Amino acid sequence: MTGPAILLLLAGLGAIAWVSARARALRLSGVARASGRRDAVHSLPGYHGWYVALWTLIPAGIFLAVWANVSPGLVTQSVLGDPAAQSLPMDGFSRSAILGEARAIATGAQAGAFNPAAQALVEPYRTALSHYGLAGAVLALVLAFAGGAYAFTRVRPDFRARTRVERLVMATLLIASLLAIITTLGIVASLLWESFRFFSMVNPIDFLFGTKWSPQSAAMGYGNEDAFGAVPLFWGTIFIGAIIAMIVAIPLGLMSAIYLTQYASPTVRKWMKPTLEMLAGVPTVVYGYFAALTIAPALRDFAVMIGIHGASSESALAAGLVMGVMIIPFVSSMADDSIAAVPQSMRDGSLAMGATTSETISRVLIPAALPGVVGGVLLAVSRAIGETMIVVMAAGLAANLTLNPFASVTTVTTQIVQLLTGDQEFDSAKTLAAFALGLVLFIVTLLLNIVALRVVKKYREAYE
Amino acid sequence: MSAKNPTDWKSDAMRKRIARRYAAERRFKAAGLLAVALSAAFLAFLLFTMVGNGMRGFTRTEIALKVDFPASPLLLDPANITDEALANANLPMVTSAVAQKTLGKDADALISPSAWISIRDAIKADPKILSRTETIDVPAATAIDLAAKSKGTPEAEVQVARLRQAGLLATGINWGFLTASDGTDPTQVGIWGAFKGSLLTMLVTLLLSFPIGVATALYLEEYARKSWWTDIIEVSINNLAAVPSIIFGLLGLSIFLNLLQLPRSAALVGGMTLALMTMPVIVIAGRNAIKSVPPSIRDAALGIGASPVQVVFQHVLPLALPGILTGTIIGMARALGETAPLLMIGMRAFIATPPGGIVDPATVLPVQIFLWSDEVSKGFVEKTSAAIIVLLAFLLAMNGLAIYLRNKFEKRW
Amino acid sequence: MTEEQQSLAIANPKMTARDVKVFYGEKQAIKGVSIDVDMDHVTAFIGPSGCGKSTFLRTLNRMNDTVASARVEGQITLDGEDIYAPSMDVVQLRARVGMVFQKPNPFPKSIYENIAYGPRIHGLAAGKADMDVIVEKSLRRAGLWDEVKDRLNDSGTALSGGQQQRLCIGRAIAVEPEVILMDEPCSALDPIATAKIEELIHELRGRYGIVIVTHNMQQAARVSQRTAFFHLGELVEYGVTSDIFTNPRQERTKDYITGRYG
Amino acid sequence: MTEEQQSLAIANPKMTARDVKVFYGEKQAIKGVSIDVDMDHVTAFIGPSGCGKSTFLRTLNRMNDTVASARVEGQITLDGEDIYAPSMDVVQLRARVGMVFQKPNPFPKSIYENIAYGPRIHGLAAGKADMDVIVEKSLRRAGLWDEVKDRLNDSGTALSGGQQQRLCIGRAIAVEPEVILMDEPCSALDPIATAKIEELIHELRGRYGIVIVTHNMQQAARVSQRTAFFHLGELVEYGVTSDIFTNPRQERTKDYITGRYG
Amino acid sequence: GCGDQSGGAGATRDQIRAVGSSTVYPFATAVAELFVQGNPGMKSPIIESTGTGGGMKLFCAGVGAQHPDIADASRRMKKAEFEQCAANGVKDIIEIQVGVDGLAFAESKQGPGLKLTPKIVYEALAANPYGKGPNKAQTWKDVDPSLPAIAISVFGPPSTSGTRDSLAELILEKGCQSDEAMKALKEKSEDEYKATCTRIREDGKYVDSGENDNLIVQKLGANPNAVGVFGFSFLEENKDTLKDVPINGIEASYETVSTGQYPGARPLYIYVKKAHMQAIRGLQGFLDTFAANWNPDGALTKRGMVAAPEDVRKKSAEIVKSLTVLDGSQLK
Ligand SMILES: Nc1ncnc2c1ncn2[C@@H]1O[C@H](COP(=O)(O)OP(=O)(O)OP(=O)(O)O)[C@@H](O)[C@H]1O
Ligand SMILES: Nc1ncnc2c1ncn2[C@@H]1O[C@H](COP(=O)(O)OP(=O)(O)OP(=O)(O)O)[C@@H](O)[C@H]1O
Ligand SMILES: [Mg+2]
Ligand SMILES: [Mg+2]
Ligand SMILES: O=P([O-])([O-])[O-]
Repeated sequence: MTGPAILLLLAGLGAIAWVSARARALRLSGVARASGRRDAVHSLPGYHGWYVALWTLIPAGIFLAVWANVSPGLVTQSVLGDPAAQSLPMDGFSRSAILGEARAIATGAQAGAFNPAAQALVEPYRTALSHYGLAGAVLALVLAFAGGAYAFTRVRPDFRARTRVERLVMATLLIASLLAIITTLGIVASLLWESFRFFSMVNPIDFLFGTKWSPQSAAMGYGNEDAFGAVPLFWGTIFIGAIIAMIVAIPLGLMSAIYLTQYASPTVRKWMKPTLEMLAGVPTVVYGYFAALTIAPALRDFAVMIGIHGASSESALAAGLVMGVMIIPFVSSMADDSIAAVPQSMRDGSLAMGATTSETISRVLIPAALPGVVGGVLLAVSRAIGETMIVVMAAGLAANLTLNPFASVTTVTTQIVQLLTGDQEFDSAKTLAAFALGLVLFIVTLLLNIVALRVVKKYREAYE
Repeated sequence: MSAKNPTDWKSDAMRKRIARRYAAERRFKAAGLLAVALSAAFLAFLLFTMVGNGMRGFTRTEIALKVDFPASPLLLDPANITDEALANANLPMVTSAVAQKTLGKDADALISPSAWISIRDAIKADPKILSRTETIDVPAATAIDLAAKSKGTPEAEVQVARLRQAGLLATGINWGFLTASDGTDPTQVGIWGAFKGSLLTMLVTLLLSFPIGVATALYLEEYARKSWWTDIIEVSINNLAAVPSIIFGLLGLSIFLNLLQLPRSAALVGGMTLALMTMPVIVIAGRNAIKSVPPSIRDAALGIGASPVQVVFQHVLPLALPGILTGTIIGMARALGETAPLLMIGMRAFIATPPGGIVDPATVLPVQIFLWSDEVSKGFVEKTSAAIIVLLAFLLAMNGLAIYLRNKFEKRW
Repeated sequence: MTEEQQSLAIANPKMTARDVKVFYGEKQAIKGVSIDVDMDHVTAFIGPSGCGKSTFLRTLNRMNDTVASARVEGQITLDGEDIYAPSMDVVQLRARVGMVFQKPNPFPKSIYENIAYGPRIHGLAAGKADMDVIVEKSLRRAGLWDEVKDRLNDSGTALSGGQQQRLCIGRAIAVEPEVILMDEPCSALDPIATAKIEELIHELRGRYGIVIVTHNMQQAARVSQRTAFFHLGELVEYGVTSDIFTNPRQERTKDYITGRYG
Repeated sequence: MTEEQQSLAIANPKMTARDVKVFYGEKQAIKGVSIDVDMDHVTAFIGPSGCGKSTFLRTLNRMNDTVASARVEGQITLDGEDIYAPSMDVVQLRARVGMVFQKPNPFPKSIYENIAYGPRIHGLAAGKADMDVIVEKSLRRAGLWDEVKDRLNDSGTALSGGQQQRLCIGRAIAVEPEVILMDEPCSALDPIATAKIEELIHELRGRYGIVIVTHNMQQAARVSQRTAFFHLGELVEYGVTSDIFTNPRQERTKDYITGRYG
Repeated sequence: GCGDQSGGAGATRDQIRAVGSSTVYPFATAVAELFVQGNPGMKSPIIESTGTGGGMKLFCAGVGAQHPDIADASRRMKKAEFEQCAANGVKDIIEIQVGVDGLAFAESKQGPGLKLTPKIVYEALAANPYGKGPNKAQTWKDVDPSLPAIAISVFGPPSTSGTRDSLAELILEKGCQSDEAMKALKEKSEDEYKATCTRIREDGKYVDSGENDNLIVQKLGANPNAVGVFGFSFLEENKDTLKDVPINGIEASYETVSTGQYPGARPLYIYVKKAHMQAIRGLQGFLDTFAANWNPDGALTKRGMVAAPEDVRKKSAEIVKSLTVLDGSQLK
């Protein structure tokens, strides 16, 4: 029996279970209700239907899922026992390629064989497949019947079917929410293990406080010491993401939020707000392209014009500027929210004292909203330091420890991409360094987030 | 305590002071307006630049090639036109010979190296032309194409002038750009493959992140009692929303590819990786939407004996749905434009066959842009910008939809 | 206090509360309150803001369960059954002890659906015809039928405040509750709507046990037969309404009634 | 109505309102109200919820300007000057006509800064010493000095509700206003705090023109000398407080005062 | 193409997969296209641009449908890589040199017209020229008096690419070896020799420019005084804005690169798993297409590749036919 057929059959069984259990519940509860006692009937008939249907479907479904993973192995075992399989080549890949082909023909996924050996195995495959398919189907159906029957016997007016069904719903929701933690753990685990290996080659102190980054030296066998000082990367990341980008994003974002919330007419606000939000929706690869080809050369020309020495067309400024623009909506929407969260009464209080709007904003609203704004800025920073494509395309790769915004610097994310996509040797400190960098980045964003959440929460509490 | 005189509001000093305060007010307001204007201007400049660069990518220059089939060295039986036969007919050579006959010795520099494909397609469409002379429009070489549409090299300009004179040159909309896939000849490439890859990837992302995100939001907002446990979940989710996307790439690489042995370069893995990124966005938007459903609705339902699950699924969720959808669209838009994590899981690849399903190798629009921006041939520059326009149009449409939904369903209780 | 309560003793109370204490986390909001509710008398809770009227009312149908920090001690029974016993199904309890809130809160659905929602989730109607009957009956009892019978498919939120509040009462009635709790049902309404609701309460008396919280002492005097005066979480005085208003035994009650504070 | 007003005619009114109408978009919230405010009498506005008390109060210092949809017709003068005239500076107006809100709304700054805020933005203090004097004087007048003099640097939000409200009154006083508008200043306060504020109002009378909105008729009776009863945007009755409470001329006033509605 | 079957029944793949060098990528994609055109019905091969080393890592991860069939490389496989392959069961590897790429030096058309030698390049770029302390040269003139006094500014491949390896090996080491002491050093201490001869200064004179050679081209246009280092094919394509910088007086041209006269010439390889030849449909055809197009007048040279010398091509064609496996002992 084929997969879809059995699923269809199960679905049918589930439907039957639902209908019959519901009908039974309907009849029984009608009787019970007639008896007059209000709490004689607990759940709606539909819930009984679901209860029985779920008992019919879930055990059988779990079995099928397991079976789908186990049976191919069993099928192959039995095919390999066939005389025709004796002539198969010994080497694993060709062998499994032939088996795979035979299987594909047997299931009809493929019309003919490239490999004559495969043709011979088609028949044994077909037999084995139908054999195990049938076995699986029978077992699944038996389980479905058993589950359904058990549940059906429990259908009584006062049986709390709704509670059971709802418990399952809750469990599903709970499991879904665990996924965030699992993902986080997955990230930590996948970073931690490789980072651990890295730190067994490179002293963490050297990594965190060294000022020289030249992984290729290490790769070329100059030794690991002195090659993995990540400070220039951290500096580049901070310089671009937390300094230049924020110098652009904070004033523009904050003032935009203030203008749009406090001054603009509703129509202007209605159109401008989403327009500005679009800045966050432009793909970063587009920003990168734009920064590299339009902004960076222009900035370099400008720098040369005003006589700045060592201006590079891959400048921290170009990347930071464009990144800052990208971040504007993050800052402005957080600022917007926090200013809006300052109670109207504060604003009224100030205005009623005879303060002008700007006095009210700068002396009452902003100070009151400051924690929220700071939280928003922290989140924006964490977004900025994690940004990859813009810096990959526009900031360059030179690990310079410089204050000159027209010079080229590099960032942690750029280096991760470079280390993992460039010429690399497996298991060298160079490759593993990418994971160590990733770990640092992860920890930093985590800390920023925890701090930001704390700040924002404190501030919310102040007004609730 | 000195008894102060009542304030004299009419005094000169006071008047001056008020004038100063109003001037400050105007400056402040102007600064706000300037900030908005600057941000908007930047967006406009970006869009303008991209569109300016990319519009040309949607057009293609063609040269009318007169092909005298009977006289050509083409060995094809009109009754038996199969792919096989066409592949063996050595069409590139024939095309080159024909072109040299009509266009002169340097014809190979004028027509695209894949010009023969146009001839092949013409034969396939109508085998009868093999018995007559037919004018077929073939794509011009990149240099000619560029020179015809904008400024090219001096030599190419000369050639273009010559061809124009002869009336052989035409520039038209390049529909192929929307229907073809990646290739090596800029006159032949298209974004359909990457577009389809993006669609499939987004489908996987949506199917995974939406239900899980909504379920998580519901659990956290409606059922979970506040405890260290929910705090951990909350911090994880907020953190995931801010984790650098490249780290999701590392995760996808080590979990989906190395551990679970899922196929490399597939939309499935891309979608799963992006789903991990999108889910927290949906959770956060979902929680906000759920929070904004007034508690009085919950009270009302609970007050007549609805169970918590009924309250949520019959009242809260339907009311929060527009907000959740808006958040979902924004999250999806971000995923659609995401590049970095996909580089890690093998989607930075030359894939000339559009994917047929989620396990087929695929690439996505932004990665295609990234790849094309690194191509040798100059013809790819405008293709890159054209692909950016397609991506931007897609994204703006999604953002627009989100804004529409938000405006339409935004409720105040 | 115990004396007064004794004097009020009701032969066959629908609900009884005995020494009920409610805590929000550390904070005690209700400090040992005992009260009886029966079908023949409307009970009014009065007292200054924050004295615990709403809190106590919400313990009567376990709406306080939804507040994570809330904890209830003491005993509350419905028909002699402890409503905080584990065997009590809170969903059924709330169907039997309905609630009307301060701010009218109709569902953003049609008027018909607003009324039909409760009967539907409790399986009280056998079919569409049955449901129609229930809806009409409930709207009639809520005194709203004539005003809305031609527009049952309009949204419940499109009604005026007073109509919405009557819709909410109708919605509560539709599941055939035994007791109806009303938390300042008229405080968001205009005088005419208020009058209508008060009238409605008069009509419902006898059929349902009714408890009403109000900050308007005149209203308490008009609609209730029993009044409980709360202050700082304590039940200061509980007695026959006319007695309380004309002849309060406690100084605090008197001060409050005469408007010295609140 | 005009008759009563005539009878009340005040020799030298601080503020006058003549036939004031207020609209929120299409909706008319105030329907032609005329009233005088002077320094010697406290004026109380009473009336059921939504009748327009707050709206009218806010037109007196143009706080309604902040509501985009609000539009005011008629004439309001301060010292004979039309406050809606283009030449009138709203910033000054609000300094001269101070306001205290229903919910105490101290700024999240220190007590000192709360008081100093107004004088600072208006440039009323020449230096730190001067400011110290203003702060002390204002806090004394608001009856708060003794309670807070040792902790002027504590946050204003850390005070109790009643103290916060007195802080807000002190804040209003600090800019030397001529009129103080109070919108239900005690409704969020406990009886003791309420009593303190009422006492304060007594003391401030004569020095400032005072208008107070209240929903508590006993309070109106206690603190005011003039009472205006609003209903549905109309000024139903306006007169000497004792007259209104003992001998209302209008049926509606009587119904309201006796608790027939509201 | 279903690659996710588990349970031991094995899986097939109907698309060829190649990974590796970004330098070989354009040629591999061109072959892929030709292969599909010549074999209608075949699905297009998947070519991934991961960089040579990244490709090797994937290539050597094992035999089977989930692993690539071909690794593209802009340098020869390293011994360590070969061993890693072997450890993962990738035993029989076929090495095919497909062509040559020139490591071109170029400047903007408006540039000063520098003329360089490996020695000059070494002295200008080395971190520690001849082991005599940090490089202090600021302008080209500081390095060689015949050159103009223009600040040294070189845009080149990043430390992580195969192209950078080639720069070190083909130019820097040669320049370095102009000093006899360095040759001696090589005998004495390989490590120290490498450090002195191939380490590039990190004070901003040499700008790591990412894998994106087009960006280098763009940047040269914007910086007329800078020199760029990248694949020869990019120079060919951008002759309108760039001009080449002769090394040892030899201009980078098709002829000079293909004959090896130009010092920056380096071989390009593909590595194929013999175990996959049977199992992956069309793999042989793909190699044949490669072989058919790597001649001097073939399609690949039109894309900017430089054909390998005649004898190399012959040998490679032979390997494609006979599928001779690589002897790991020759690798370094
Ligand atoms: N969810 C809660 N968490 C903590 N404390 C609460 C909560 N709800 C109410 N309280 C507190 O319990 C006390 C009683 O509140 P309750 O709402 O019962 O008063 P009330 O008499 O109904 O007042 P009002 O007339 O203003 O409605 C108050 O001090 C209030 O602050
Ligand atoms: N910003 C506004 N926009 C539109 N309508 C408003 C606005 N503010 C008040 N109203 C309406 O104006 C009318 C008068 O409201 P107002 O707040 O002045 O009443 P009030 O007498 O102060 O009531 P309360 O005692 O509840 O404070 C009401 O119908 C109210 O709904
Ligand atoms: Mg209450
Ligand atoms: Mg009001
Ligand atoms: O991509 P590479 O050729 O530089 O390794």
